[in-house]
Amino acid sequence: MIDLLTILLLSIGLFSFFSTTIGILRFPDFYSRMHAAGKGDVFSSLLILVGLGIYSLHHFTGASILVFLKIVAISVFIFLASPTATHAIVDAGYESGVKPWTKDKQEEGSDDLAT
Amino acid sequence: MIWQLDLLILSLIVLCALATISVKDLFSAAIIFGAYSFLMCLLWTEMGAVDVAFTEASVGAGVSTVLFVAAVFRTTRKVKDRGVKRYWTKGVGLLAATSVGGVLIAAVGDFPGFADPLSPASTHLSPYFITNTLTDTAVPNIVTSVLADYRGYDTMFETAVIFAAGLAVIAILRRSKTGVQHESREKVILSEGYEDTIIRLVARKMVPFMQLFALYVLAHGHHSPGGGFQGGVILGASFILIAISYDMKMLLGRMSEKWNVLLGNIGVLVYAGIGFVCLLLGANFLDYSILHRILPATDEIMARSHGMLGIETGVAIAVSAIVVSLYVNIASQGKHDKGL
Amino acid sequence: MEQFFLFMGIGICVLMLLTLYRVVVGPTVIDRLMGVNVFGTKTTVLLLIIGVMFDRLDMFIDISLAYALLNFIVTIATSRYFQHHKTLSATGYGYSFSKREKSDD
Amino acid sequence: MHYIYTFLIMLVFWVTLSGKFDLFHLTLGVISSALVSWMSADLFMLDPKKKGRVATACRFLAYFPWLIKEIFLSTLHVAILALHPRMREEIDPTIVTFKTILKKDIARVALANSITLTPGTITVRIVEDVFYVHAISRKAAAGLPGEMEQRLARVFEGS
Repeated sequence: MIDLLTILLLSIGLFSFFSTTIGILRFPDFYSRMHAAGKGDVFSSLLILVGLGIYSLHHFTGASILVFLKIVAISVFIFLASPTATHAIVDAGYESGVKPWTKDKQEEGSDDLAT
Repeated sequence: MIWQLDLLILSLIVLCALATISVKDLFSAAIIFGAYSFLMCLLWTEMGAVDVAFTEASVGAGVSTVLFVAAVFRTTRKVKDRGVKRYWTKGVGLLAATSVGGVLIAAVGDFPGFADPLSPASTHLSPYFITNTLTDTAVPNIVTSVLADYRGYDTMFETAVIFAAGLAVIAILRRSKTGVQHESREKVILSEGYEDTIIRLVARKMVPFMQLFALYVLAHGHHSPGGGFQGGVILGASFILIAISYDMKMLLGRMSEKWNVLLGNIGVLVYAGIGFVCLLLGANFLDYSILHRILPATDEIMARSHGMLGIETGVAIAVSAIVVSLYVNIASQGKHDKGL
Repeated sequence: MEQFFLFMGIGICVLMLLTLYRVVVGPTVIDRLMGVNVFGTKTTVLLLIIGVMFDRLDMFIDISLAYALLNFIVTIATSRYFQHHKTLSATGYGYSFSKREKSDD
Repeated sequence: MHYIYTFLIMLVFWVTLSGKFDLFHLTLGVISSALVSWMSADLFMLDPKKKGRVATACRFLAYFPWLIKEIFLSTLHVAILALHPRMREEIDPTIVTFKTILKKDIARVALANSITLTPGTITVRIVEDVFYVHAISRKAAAGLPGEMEQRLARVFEGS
């Protein structure tokens, strides 16, 4: 039962990581890539962490409960830190003058930033 | 050792290393080098060297990337290799590098295999530590007891080296207001950053937890990976986070330059002082078992354990003070006014 | 179950290999920074998965926590660089897309 | 007062981390927590006189499940966009600004991070009470600040 739940959570997490990575590779400009990087990572790492925490409750002892609590601490930390880091990177991009990709002027997209 | 993961991580590391040396922009190189350190930590973990991985995670991936960025922040991002245009110079360099590399690769063949039970290290030294550490010192983590007890001299001088490095950076970079103002060759133009509410608030709430975690790593080095170096670096990193999210004044208001240098001294002195106390009580230098005479309610074995905790504390104090002072001096060019 | 965790680890490694494209190729330095941030998160998770594989989760969890903390510090520090320099390219200390006049004098 | 609060929170965190309940390690924990609260209690709680922290924390915990649901939706949204074969026609990024009604810094930060975590929007920066938000499509931009601000106003500024 616990095994099944773990496999389910971890698989969803891996799929979500996968879509995040595809998003990072495919989106046209820096800001929309940040959408993929910032959001997908939080959710998928939360899923995987919770899955591993549940798996660690397999042998139900005091030590495993503490491991579970530590995993919860890491999740809370990621929950706080990841959006802040996302904001910091986006703000750095905004400050240094990255132009957002827009539909009507596609020729001014991210491709000319490479030069 | 899981060979599939080993292979993947190794190829990632090689790609990162190639990217680091080929990119022209020093800031990018620092960032990619950070990724390289992340992966290196992963590789150590995957090979089972947990303490080394912890050190790599805290020193390599964390603080050294911040220090690189601070150095690039104050100097320049351009690579200057316009001096070398003569091809024979490059040719001689290539020849030297390949021949040394070839000799090294040839020497690899004489190494014992990974985790070979018949190699000299595994037949003489390791079994002694594995069988005797717990009965000698009551410390379950063998790495900690080897570092802090069996070869305590070595660790003491490592701490002294870190202290000397900090002193060297202060001596080179620190400039008082009255002294001669040297401008760097390429004048760096900085504009004022704005005050970021989000980063400030999150960093403010996070710093105490980070500091407690650092102290936990220090105190539980006997039972889990970690110890003085790692705890000290994380403690120093928490102070650096204050300086980054607020400004240099905030950091210097909490930890003034005088206290900082003093704490670096105190850390090394705590280490050496425990050694001298052992000497005064009539044992060898850094032989903690004699400390049971002055510590209450301990026998000789527990005295070794507590002695290790004492010197780890010294290491942590010294390392955190030096890390903070490295950051402060590099990020402000020794002027202690503005940082990242 | 052991096989499944191995599969997970390999999967995350392959995804890191894909993310490495953004770290190495860019195109801009901010993309590299984002790539490294994603690397950090993935590594935090991967460390825990390796911990489960070795059956010593209590040991690896400390490293993972330290990792998450320091990844945060690195990202904040690196992005603060741009608050003062306001330039993406490495071609000197003045060039930026819109603020050339402001910062280059 | 804020020293005592910080000390207690740190002690709970220590016990979670440590997992050893003998006298020696608990003493170390008490020493470390006292040290940390001496070093950074003023950072942790800027205003020592403020009342009603516990109530706010409880209300914030009640806000969490809703946020998790939003994050799930947002990941789904990003996944669909990323795997969409004609992705460049689906997205239409803009940067929008709006004024917030929230007064306290912590409420603004919670709103900013919630915006970052919810579908299609990332907070770029906060200047005074104006939020700059990058939205990935017009539809996502239209929904700002929306329900989230109301909920956060209830959490942080309700009685």
